[in-house]
Amino acid sequence: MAENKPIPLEFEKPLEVLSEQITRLEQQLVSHPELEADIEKLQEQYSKLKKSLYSNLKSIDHLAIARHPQRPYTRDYLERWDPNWLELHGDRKGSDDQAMVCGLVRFDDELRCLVVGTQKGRDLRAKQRCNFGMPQPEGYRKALRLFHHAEKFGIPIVTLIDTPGAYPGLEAEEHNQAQAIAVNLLELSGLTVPVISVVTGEGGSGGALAIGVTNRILMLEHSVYSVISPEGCASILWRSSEKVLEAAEAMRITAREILALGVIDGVIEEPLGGAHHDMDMAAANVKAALTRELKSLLALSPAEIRKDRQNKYRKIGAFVEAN
Amino acid sequence: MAENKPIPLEFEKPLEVLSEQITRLEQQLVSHPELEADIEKLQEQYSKLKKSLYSNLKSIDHLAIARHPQRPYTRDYLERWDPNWLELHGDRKGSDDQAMVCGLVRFDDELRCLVVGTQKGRDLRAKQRCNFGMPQPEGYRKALRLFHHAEKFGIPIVTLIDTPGAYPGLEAEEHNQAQAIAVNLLELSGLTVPVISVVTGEGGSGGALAIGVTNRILMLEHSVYSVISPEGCASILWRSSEKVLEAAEAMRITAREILALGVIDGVIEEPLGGAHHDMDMAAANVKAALTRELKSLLALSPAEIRKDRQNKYRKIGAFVEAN
Amino acid sequence: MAMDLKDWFSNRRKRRERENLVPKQPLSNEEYCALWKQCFQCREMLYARDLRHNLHVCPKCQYHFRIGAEERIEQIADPDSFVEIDQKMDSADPLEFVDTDAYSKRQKQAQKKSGLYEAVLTGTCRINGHDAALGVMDFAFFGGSMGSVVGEKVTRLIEKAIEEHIPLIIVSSSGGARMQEGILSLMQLAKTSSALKDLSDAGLLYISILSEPTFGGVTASFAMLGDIIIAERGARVGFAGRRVIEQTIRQKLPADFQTAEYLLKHGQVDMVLDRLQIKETLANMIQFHQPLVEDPNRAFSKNGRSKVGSRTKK
Amino acid sequence: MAMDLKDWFSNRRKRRERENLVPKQPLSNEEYCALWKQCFQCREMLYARDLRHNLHVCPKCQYHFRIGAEERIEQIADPDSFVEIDQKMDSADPLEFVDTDAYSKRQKQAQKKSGLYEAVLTGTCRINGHDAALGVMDFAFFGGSMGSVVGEKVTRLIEKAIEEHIPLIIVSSSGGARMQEGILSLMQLAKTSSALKDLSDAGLLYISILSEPTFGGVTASFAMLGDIIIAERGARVGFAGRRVIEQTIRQKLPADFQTAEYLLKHGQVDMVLDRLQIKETLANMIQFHQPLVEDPNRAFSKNGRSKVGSRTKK
Ligand SMILES: [Zn+2]
Ligand SMILES: [Zn+2]
Repeated sequence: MAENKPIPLEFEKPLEVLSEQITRLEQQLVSHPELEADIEKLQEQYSKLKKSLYSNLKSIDHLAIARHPQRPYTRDYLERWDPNWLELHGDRKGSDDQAMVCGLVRFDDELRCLVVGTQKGRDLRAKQRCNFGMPQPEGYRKALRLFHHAEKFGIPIVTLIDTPGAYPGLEAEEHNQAQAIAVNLLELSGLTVPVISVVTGEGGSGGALAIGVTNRILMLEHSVYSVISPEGCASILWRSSEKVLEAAEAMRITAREILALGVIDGVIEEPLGGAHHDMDMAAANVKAALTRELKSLLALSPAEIRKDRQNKYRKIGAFVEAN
Repeated sequence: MAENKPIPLEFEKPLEVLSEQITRLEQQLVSHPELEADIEKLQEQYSKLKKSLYSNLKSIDHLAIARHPQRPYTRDYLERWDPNWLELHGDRKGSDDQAMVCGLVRFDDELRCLVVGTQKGRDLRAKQRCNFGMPQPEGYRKALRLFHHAEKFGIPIVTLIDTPGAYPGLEAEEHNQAQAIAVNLLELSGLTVPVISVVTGEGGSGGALAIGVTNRILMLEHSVYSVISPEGCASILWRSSEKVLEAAEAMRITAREILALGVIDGVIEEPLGGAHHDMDMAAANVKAALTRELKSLLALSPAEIRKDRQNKYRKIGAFVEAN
Repeated sequence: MAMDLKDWFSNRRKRRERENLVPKQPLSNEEYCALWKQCFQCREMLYARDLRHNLHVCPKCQYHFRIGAEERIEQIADPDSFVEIDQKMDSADPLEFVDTDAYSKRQKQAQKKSGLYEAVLTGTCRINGHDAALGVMDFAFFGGSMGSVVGEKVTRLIEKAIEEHIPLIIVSSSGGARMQEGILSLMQLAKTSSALKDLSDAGLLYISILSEPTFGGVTASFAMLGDIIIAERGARVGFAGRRVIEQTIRQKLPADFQTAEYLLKHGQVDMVLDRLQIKETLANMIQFHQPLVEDPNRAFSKNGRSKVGSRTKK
Repeated sequence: MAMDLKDWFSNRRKRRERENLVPKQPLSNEEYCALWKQCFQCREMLYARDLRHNLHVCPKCQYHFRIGAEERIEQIADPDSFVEIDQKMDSADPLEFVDTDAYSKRQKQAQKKSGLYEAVLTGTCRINGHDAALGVMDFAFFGGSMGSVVGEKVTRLIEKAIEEHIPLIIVSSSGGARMQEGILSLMQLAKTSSALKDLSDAGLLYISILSEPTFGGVTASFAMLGDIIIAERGARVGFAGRRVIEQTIRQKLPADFQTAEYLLKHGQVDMVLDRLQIKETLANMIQFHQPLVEDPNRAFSKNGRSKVGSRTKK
């Protein structure tokens, strides 16, 4: 599938400069064949720089990639996994939150699942329609309706998480955003079908967790997951919105750090430069990971599946017991 | 409890005339003791007329009593049954429909229940707050939340029905009024606690049934229950809003007629002239009937209680099978 | 709660003739009428056999003509697979109801006019090889209103699905309750919903299809209780009718009020489908909701979860 | 999601002194301060012992002073009936978190200042003779924020309730999650909610009391999951804080936004209670939710339904 050229991020600027230099030289190559050696050298330099750049990313660079406007969203994955995926709409009670996409998906003849994922929207109109990926309470209730549907029919569940968080608005509070999230946490923990979540971009606080209480949590290499946005943390703890870098580092929001904390179960590799550099490969990587994990969970009994999920969360926490 | 003097209905006017005549004579009694005999005669006549009047009511007279502005509503019953009844509010999702009142009530040391009832509101402001007894979808969902609460804790349920119907409004349709009703029908039929409904005033169509799928249905003597309001029926079938009388008769909306059709299980006697003539007595009569029915249902197992309810509705219907 | 007939007729009139299409052609004679049908929406003259092959959807403008229960069954069930049950169940007249005419007389007229016994056909069938219980309402009989017969037939259909452990599909089309059966018609809402509770507890799939028009008691019972709810393109669906609401709120309603697209926007249905997509989608969903893994060695397929979906005939 | 401290302090200031009450009296010296306390709302000078006897509710204007966990327990539990569990569980510093100061240092300071180990006290008690598991949060410790210790203690309390088959009561008061524990603090929402699923499946009663203030992750987990939810008069409760929302929607919020009365109006709580009504109501509800009939001959009390409610000590 043809994709738009990736828009470079701030920290990718040196790469960009080099790349432009190479292009300029290449254009002169016909009239100046002697440039060939220079170009080759530059290209080598480019490859090296690229590798070292992406293997030494700061938290804030991961954050930038996770929020990249070309990052693949739930619908991008769904289209690639199963072009015939069947979307299911609505909470049945007045609302169909576009920030929460739900659908029935076949991975192969042996494996089908319900996918529930947040959706940010690509162009401005889609962004507005999707509320920039911030679900209303009704979005969480739509997800819950379909969680129960999947439970009833023994269909495994996959959730894709990429949200700044639950929407903090007047109506959202009126309609009890907190309760919508809390009920999902409780109901997800009681399901007896396998549930796996993948943080594909931003995992933003309770709004992410509301579809993230699962048997396995996977994170894409450059995705982030945190209890509050680094911006929010900086402004509360440092009382300065400029301390985002510090806050992002201090909170340990990256996939590898969270893996080290024992909270998630695996990190899915992204194409070099991030998932938006090759959506097809990103989608294939996620699908492969999901297939593997789902198949292993399907070997468990329903009661074991529930117990497995509850045990996972029961163990998370760091404390000291004095006596 | 002191009550306001009952406001006479149209068909009660002859009684009213007689009563005024008696009062006038009584005022002259001191100066004209010879009037005593006349008064006595008139009083006898009054009693006779009253009895014959209330034992020969037309459907439309019952309808008028059922809709009498002084008719006791759910809160009137609750206060009389248990001054310490504990009201529970809200659907947890943004709304607390005042047209649907829910509370925990103790009948005696042995018998407690959840009461769910529609509420019309007495004065104009209360009427508006209660939307004239017409619940929104959120009202039915509030009731459902508490039905599930009662089921969880093995608490029997009593529902009191007095509603023109579910509210036919724009927001009500947006929020899926039909679904709110349908889900209640389904969920009520699956409960394993005893559920009894009493039609205390108007039983208006699906909006009434949404809290009326119960093990026993009782109706107050002058209450009515119908699939559509007589006004609606007249305007559709007769194409004339003046044919209310005919429609009311044709649809068989009165307690005794519906008992004869085998749909309800009993008729609760009202004070002469209707429940608004003596709320205390009306409340006591309903409580006695409920206590009797609940105690007999409590002898059944949960599974039997559900089966009993489903069987009841399974049998309702009139059809012919040709072969 | 009956809906207003004027509502859906007026809507048709309102749709404007498209300028770039063939100008209207007045109908000439009966023979002509039988062969040709004019599209309500674009006014195109359509050859009746072509229209039928296109499932009574105008090939020019996609207008969905209202169809009867028999045509619907033909469109959904595999050829010759539909086996009707309770074929000759007939309305009684429990109230001996008379308005400007007797209910018993109206029933006979409705039967004669529509060629149907009652407002719903029920039975079992196969859909692309999958067994299913199928009920289809017909608006042409008494406005698709639900009386005792509709309630009883739908209930028996649900019981049949439970008994045979097959998914249930109901295509609704109704103006509401059958007023002439009074409170008995209202109680059919409870009876059918109660049967659906058993179906649900048995873990069986129920797909509800809402077709133009579905209102009142049918919407407020089985039509809104599907695990999956599909609105057919062009359907209008609601609880109260448009006119009743306008009288209540004394306000103009939005133009798309109670249309299939409105239902989707307000989260009331899972999807809106063109008529031509329905059969494939039904088969697809029935298959999706079957347990995929039949291997008895795998814990997930054998463990306490009730078997769902249909058996597929090879 | 942390709420804004300014929010609830500003609200106090906004409350106007009532004209017919005694004029303000400036505080003179420390001794005086210990004996007398000025009402935030009506500015009445209150004798500290009287105030305490009135459960820290101003007898003039009913202003509810914020109280600590120990005072709350004293108000709810029967005298000497509270038996604390997990008393000395202490925060770790899994992220070695440093902002303008180190988390480990801030913890020690919070402990010293508040006299508490952590932001919640948990244990068992009796309430008018009924056994119950009781957890009370204390806003004075780290703004009642939920980190690993709060999550673990609340989870163990829930497990205790299941084990002893007694109802659970939690009084919440929290600014949100403990940011200094990063993703671990977020996961406490899942851990506590998951334990509550087991409690619910065991058929045990859970009453959640929301006290001023309750926000963020605590609201979005156990605080909103009560079978019965009570908001204490004067409490403000929500998911996002007022200022965050105002910045998002760029609009003024209603004056009663997120107050107890607002929650009631929007169907989020079962009732709003004055502090003086809480203990009686709790006892009443625990009793109501017990099976009334203990006669083993009556089918209803013995049949498959799980036993609920508490055992009552005579
Ligand atoms: Zn056309
Ligand atoms: Zn005061």
